[in-house]
Amino acid sequence: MKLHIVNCAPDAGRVVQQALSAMTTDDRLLLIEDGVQGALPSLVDGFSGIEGRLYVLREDLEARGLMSRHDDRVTVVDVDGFVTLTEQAEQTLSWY
Amino acid sequence: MKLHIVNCAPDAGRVVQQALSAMTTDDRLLLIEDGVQGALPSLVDGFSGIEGRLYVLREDLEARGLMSRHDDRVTVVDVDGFVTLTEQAEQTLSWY
Amino acid sequence: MRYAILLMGAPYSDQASHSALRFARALLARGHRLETVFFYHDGVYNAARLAAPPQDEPHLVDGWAALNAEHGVTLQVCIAAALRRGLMDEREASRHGKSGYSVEAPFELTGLGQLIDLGLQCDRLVTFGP
Amino acid sequence: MRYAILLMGAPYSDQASHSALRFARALLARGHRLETVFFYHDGVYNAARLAAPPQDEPHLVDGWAALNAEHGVTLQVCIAAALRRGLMDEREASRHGKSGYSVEAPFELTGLGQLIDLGLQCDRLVTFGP
Amino acid sequence: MRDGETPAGDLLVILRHGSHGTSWLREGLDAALVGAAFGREVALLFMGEGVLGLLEGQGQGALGQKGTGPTLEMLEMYDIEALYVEEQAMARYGLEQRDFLLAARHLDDTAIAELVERHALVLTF
Amino acid sequence: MRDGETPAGDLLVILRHGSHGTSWLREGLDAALVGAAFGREVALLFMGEGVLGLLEGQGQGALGQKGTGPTLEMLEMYDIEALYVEEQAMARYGLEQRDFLLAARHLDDTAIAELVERHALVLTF
Repeated sequence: MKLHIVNCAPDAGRVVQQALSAMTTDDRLLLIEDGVQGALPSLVDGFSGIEGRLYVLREDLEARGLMSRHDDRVTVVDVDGFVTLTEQAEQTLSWY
Repeated sequence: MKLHIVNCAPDAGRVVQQALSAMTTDDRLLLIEDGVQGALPSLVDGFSGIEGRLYVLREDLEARGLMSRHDDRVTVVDVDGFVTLTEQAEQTLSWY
Repeated sequence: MRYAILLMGAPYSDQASHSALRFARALLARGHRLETVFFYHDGVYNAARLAAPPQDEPHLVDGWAALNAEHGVTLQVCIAAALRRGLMDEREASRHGKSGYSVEAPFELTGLGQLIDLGLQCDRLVTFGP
Repeated sequence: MRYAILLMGAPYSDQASHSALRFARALLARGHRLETVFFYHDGVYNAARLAAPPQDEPHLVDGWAALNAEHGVTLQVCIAAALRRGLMDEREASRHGKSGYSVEAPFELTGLGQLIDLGLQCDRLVTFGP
Repeated sequence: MRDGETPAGDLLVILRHGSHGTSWLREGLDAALVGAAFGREVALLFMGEGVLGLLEGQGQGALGQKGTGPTLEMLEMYDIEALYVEEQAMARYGLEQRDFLLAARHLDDTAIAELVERHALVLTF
Repeated sequence: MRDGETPAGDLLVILRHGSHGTSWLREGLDAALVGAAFGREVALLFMGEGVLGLLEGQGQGALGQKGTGPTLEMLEMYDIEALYVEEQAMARYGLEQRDFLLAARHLDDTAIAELVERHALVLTF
């Protein structure tokens, strides 16, 4: 299992699509920085197919005023949870 | 009349759409740098509505091996033509 | 006509600096006047005096300096953007109690107000972003 | 576990450097070892010794130096990426016949081979891009 | 407010990025504030991701980086009252006026092109 | 070449940018060459805009900047023979194998995920 990390907004090009196409069915995806925009209810459909394997970084949601606005289907983790996700994965790939 | 300058690939986010939405019906659009990808026949439809007002920079096409591959509906100008376009426009806006 | 250029891309990382320098030379060749190149955002890195690109690549810092020497183009670097990024001239270095400096003439550190003035007073302001 | 971080974003311009520093502190707090932070692409600008951000903003260069002092994390800067961008230590400056220098310890200039080694020898390599 | 009331101005700053991810929003706002401090008539257009920069409830970054909230609150002090936001982007992010720190006029594409047309200098960030 | 023949390797470098616009392609290729020079088994995947980096007929930049053509020609010298290209991106840009400087295996999304899976270290540029 690998952890894919996306730091780009869904609107910032085809980065999300690239990450998704490189994922196997047990890989996980973590949204950080401007990537957390993808957790908004109006944009989360862009991640359909990886339900239960989609994570978002709490600190970056909070800094952007998005903490109470994210979709329930996304799992919120803090930076310690980010470290845990990297422990559990064999490898991490970053998409920026 | 204003000259809008786009240096981003069509795939690099919503930059092209932003430029188009800020254009009036006599404004012109010049593609430079990675923006010249937009002159490819498979992508030029993204600029429908500004036929005759779409330009692309020759030097940047050439450097990328795209000189003979661009769509005929795009006008090719060299860097002197770029300067001329800025002379003719009242103002330039850059979208990056 | 009187032109100004606003450059916001880092050298080598993006084409912006190359595009801006190419455009500058073309407009000068056509007889226009280039008042100033204003460096903002990562464009300020163009002023790094210790830049040492490989010999077979264009040397951007020298390219800008040549525009100044040959055509009197002023090279204005936004001071707030520069200090954050480790770019300071001797005067700022001494003000900050640091030894050494990373920016030298003909580049000059200046405020953002200069950019607004240029934009409103020159006939054309052309922006090159990253 | 043994971690390494690859940082490719410029300080202040992108969040990458802040994210990387925050992640570094979190993994160290959980008892992992952070071998090295490797700076590549615009990440090399994190090594600019003259960086002077406003007092109420995080000082990234000092943040990296603190990781080195407190946890022995090595700070490796890709030399090819650095020289192009005006970042050189005293030794490279004298080799290039320049006065002054823009990079100092604990940052060290090194080759890209180090990055490949880190990636293959550490348990985890985490990349922070611009 | 109706569109027709918008006056012609000196400087329009277009903000296309939110807080924290990059320095663009801060650097664009700095340009706007400086323009106003120099006595220019300044307008702001929040476009694309830039609309997120208007959100209420933004905080500091994880290392204590300042957000842009305090700067936005300075706009009134500098007499920057012409604030515009791209309607289409609001819809895309599922946002409404009550989500924003400041009141801004909503513009469709045609109105955006007209706004740009009315300004002598337009800077995009 | 059939997919099933692809061996597991040490390092996969994913290239997502073309020449000239940014330094990513060059810096990614440098990482691949260094990996190979250190005796590692290296594969390259051209993805998204990166497929344009494979185009024949690329030239110098307007100020004489080197393109990446010469570097691509060095790949064989360094024994980097595992070259892959994203099929979907080729279609998007209207390109075919004969447009490319080098022969590369075409991969769909499933094959890309499998390629990534087979490598101990993946670097994205």
